[in-house]
Amino acid sequence: MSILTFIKQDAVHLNTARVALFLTAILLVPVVFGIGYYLNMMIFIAILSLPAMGLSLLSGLSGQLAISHGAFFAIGAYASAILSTNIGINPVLSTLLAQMIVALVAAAIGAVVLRLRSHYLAIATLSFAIIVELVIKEWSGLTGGMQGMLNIPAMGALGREATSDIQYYYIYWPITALLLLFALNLSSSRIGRALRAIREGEPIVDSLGIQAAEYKIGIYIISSVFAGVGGALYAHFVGFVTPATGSIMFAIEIIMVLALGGFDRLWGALVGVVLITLLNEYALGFADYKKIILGVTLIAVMLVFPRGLLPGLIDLARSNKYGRTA
Amino acid sequence: MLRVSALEKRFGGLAALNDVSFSVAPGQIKSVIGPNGAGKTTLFNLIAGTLSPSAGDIHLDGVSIAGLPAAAIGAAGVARTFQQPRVFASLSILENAMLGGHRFHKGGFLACGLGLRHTRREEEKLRARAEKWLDFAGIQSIKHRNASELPLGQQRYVEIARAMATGAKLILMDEPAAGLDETETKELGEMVRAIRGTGTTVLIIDHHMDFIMSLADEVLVLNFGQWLAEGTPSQIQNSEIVIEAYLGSDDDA
Amino acid sequence: MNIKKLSLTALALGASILTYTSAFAQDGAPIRFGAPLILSGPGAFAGEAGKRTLDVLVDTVNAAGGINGRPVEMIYYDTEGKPDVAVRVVNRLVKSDRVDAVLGPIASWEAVAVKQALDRAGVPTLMLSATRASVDPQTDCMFKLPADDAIVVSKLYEYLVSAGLTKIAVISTLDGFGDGGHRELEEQASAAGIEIVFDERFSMEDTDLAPLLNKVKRSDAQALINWSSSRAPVIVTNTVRQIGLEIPLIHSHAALSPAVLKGAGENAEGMLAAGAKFEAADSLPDDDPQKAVIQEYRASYEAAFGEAPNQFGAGAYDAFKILTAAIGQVGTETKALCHAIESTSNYVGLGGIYTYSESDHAGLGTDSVIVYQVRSGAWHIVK
Amino acid sequence: MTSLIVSDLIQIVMTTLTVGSMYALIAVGVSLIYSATGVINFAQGEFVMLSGMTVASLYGSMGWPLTTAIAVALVVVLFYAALLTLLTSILAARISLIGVLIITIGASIATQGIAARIWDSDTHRFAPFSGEDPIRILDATISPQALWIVGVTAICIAGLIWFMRSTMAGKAMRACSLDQAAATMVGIPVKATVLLSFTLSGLLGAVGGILTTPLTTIDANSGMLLAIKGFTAAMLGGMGSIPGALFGALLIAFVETVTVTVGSSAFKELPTFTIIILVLLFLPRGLVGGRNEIGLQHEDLTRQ
Repeated sequence: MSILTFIKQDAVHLNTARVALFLTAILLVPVVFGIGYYLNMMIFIAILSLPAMGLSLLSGLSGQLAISHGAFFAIGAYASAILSTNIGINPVLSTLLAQMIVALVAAAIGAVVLRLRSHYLAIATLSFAIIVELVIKEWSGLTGGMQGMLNIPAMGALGREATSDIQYYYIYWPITALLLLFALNLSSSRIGRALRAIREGEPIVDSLGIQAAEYKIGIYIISSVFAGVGGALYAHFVGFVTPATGSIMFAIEIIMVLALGGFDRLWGALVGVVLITLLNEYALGFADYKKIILGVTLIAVMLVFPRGLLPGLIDLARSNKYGRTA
Repeated sequence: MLRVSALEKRFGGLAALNDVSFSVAPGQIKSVIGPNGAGKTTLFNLIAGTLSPSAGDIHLDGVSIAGLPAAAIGAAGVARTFQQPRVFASLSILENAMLGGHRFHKGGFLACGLGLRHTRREEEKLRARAEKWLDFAGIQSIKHRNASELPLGQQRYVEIARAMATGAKLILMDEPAAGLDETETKELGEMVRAIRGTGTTVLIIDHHMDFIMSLADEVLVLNFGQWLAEGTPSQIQNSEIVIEAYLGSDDDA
Repeated sequence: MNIKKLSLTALALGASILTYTSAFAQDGAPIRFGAPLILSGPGAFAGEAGKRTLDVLVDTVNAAGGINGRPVEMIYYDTEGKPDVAVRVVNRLVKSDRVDAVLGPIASWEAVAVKQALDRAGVPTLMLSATRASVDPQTDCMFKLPADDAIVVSKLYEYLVSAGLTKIAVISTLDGFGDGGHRELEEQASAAGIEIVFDERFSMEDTDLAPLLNKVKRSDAQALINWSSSRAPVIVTNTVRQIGLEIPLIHSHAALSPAVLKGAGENAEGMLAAGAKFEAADSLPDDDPQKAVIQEYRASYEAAFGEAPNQFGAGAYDAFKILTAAIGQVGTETKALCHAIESTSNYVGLGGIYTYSESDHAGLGTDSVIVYQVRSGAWHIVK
Repeated sequence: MTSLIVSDLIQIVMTTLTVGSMYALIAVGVSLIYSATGVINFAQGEFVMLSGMTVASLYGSMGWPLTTAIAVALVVVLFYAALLTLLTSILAARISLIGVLIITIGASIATQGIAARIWDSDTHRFAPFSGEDPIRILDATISPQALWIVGVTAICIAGLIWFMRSTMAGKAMRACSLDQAAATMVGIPVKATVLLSFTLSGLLGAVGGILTTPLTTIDANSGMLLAIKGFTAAMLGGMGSIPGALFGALLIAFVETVTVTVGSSAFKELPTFTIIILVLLFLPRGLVGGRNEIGLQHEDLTRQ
């Protein structure tokens, strides 16, 4: 039995192999291209991929859309910032502790709003996000109000902290890759299967003795924690957080990322983040044009590839291939 | 094994089901018949937990299951097939059947995401279990096809494999022969007997009299939400009350 | 005149070439400045004026042969009025464009956010934001230009006490600018003999302020201070008129712009604001050293762009002048440059007369701030 | 003392009506489009922005007559409504609901950028129709423009309700909103109906922009926040129901006004959004009762 067939047999092996290959390539990039500003961009891609992957898990598996991922990004960022800045917990630990807070909030909110679906769920999660933003703005004793929090400790532990982009690059990308692997595994496991089934009919799933509601809350929590980890990594990288960090516009931007990359593809989320980051970076100084480009791109992608760019291009490649052989 | 006592379901002021009591012995095929609106599907929904009863009780192996959530009743060993086959259209047939065995395994979100070894072993077991019942239902050869690609008749077998994979003690089948031709109905009868052969109890609703009469061990007749008659097929066929009820309604023959 | 200027330039050029060739081979390499400015969104008028001003200044300097023979290159990025974007573009200026100095940002909430990144990178920075927080706590090489909330508040309180208006209502926006002003208004009140009888925050996105201002109307305040920037002063002014609130309306220095006058129209009549002398150069006494400088800038800006400049362009102007003067003295080596900027003394600028020191990176005193009132559609000096 | 309380109440009522009318013009528009297409139109606020900016520049800055400026603004908005119909309903015939939602987001963002290029990013305003001097009722005051807003909104919405109930086209719209497939079968031109609903809701938005800009000001980026307010109001009342949208809008305006009056401006939106979550949970069809129960239709946003 060759390695390839061994890998093919098991989804976990296949996912691991793909992610390992991807991570290796990513880690080799600085070796080949050296140190440069692009590292900064790549770090943002690693960070923003997390909320995008989180939302992709939710929308891809359960077919639902939440506008709360910006809020959980903010909760992760603020919680870790407060724990590390005010209490002095080290950033690695505070990042982890922050996720417990995110998970608790997500569980509480999920238990309440996940009975809703479709536009109603979207609006309910939007309302929650607006409330979070207000609380952050108003609870200035804790969050620094509109001014936000400054001088958040850099990521690090044991007396060593990351100071340069290259260090962040080598810390953050493995984290993103591991979470990508987690998401891929989850999606190809029996839990992913159950969620895809719930998407088609909750009563049938219930009739099989599966607690559909629990699964929905579970995936909502996991998906929110992805956003929360992204927030914490963001806070310890840029060193400040403000109420704009996880605003409604940010949540909408994540949805646009998925629109570009495909709602049911985890890899697509990465592609979407890369596209948005490049656009942000190269349309710098032309915010009005950036808006025009972004808006027109979204419309064009949706019209040409309704399932998103990545799935669309894959379909296109397939049809061409079959076209040639036929 | 199933005992339904004085069961009642009201929607607003209307009683869809009123004071219905009966029981099903283990390993039996029991059929529920009655004109449209007799409350047959309501009865199934109550047993399966999709609806909760207004009054009365339902016992499964001596344990009351009335009013429990559907998932808990599913876990207690009641599975069902639906009037319109309801398969998970975007999943493969194998995956549909694997969902039947889903509840036996414990691997949670974290274990599955981490791809822990035991979750992968579970997955193997799940697959083996699913394949066994696909084999039983005779659709093993097409297991990789998408469930949505199948004709209605075959979707019924996917539902059966899925229900059997849950390890159910009792299967509720709501008009499984609807839309089937004669040969197919015959095959389905064989399948139902095979299910009984595994020791599973079957409660079945259907309109095809020939089909039911040749298949059922016992028949329960409902009319306007009321218990009308109960007995062996031949007793029922000769019951004047039943004949009258059926003649009185012009929907069914 | 021309020949004289030319020969002077040549002389300076020659001198600089000498100094540089003798020191290090930096000759002719461009000096790069980064300008992270708000160029889109509701505050775009501020960044736009800054950019126009800097463009002209750069052209002038380069036409004259650059600074010590080195041409100046200006790199602009749009901060979009968002702190996270501001940090991203500042990182890019520092890490990718490797600028020698930064001029900006303008919005207070951007300035506060980029402080850490700039301080880490050790790039000399001249902040164009009005909030005290941009240089407080002080860092090694960060200076600010516009008059800040601390001195504006103290000037306003001085005026209010002299006018007998000691019971005031304060409204401020929920953002970095509102935060800074709100803090100063609270801290300085009791010492100045002012009682704040009403104090509430509101959101910049809020377009309906009638319920808030109705509450002010019911309070026994003798004057209303509105500490907000961008479009909020316009909405406040219009609403004050619409609900018939008749106590004096006083704005922060952020309201001192033609855009606010235009947006508020006739509703602006009678309102007050405190800030730099920039908006009323013509009514300044002739012995005011700033008068000529301001008049000249205003005239040339209006000639070039067909509209009146604003204080944000003026801030950029002063920053550029102070920075290039310092570079002219010591070149672009960071430490020396910071020291040179810190030694700026009595520079007569558009925004005031600047004197930085080791303990003061804000550079202005209350004497550079005046109180204005709008009369027949224009800002006039009250005090 | 009593007069103070009475004028407080008058003030609250007047502000609620004014702000509620602004929200209602957007909410009813959102609701109309939702009925016709099943999609929440994120670009709804752009109707308001485009009309407000057009009138502000033509009438406010360039000194054209008000009526001409309004006419031009209406033409601009009608053109925009047709464009949105094309993008969301004609070209995007086989796209998932979320895809169409994204198209409306894309349209909104692009419109903001284009508007900022055509005009600028500054705040704009033009003089109120009947001057700036407030009208006094006891101690309460109200801007004459507020009367314009409330009056014209009332006429527009009453007219719309009449149109929906009494004309063939209106009945066709209602039929479409109930069941598009069935409407097609009985020969109702669905695409034309969709265009009609975009047109009507565009006109409502335009009226909103023209009426409210003198009070609230407008800038190129105002649209999206207005849209969010609008569809929250529509959802609160019950999606797809015109009286519902009106009621939701007034309720939000009332809650906001009371919150600011007795509490603090900083918390203006907190009660509103808490109420929304509660209403969605306990009265899924909205307070007045909209077309869809949760999940009855459009269960899966990503399905095509």
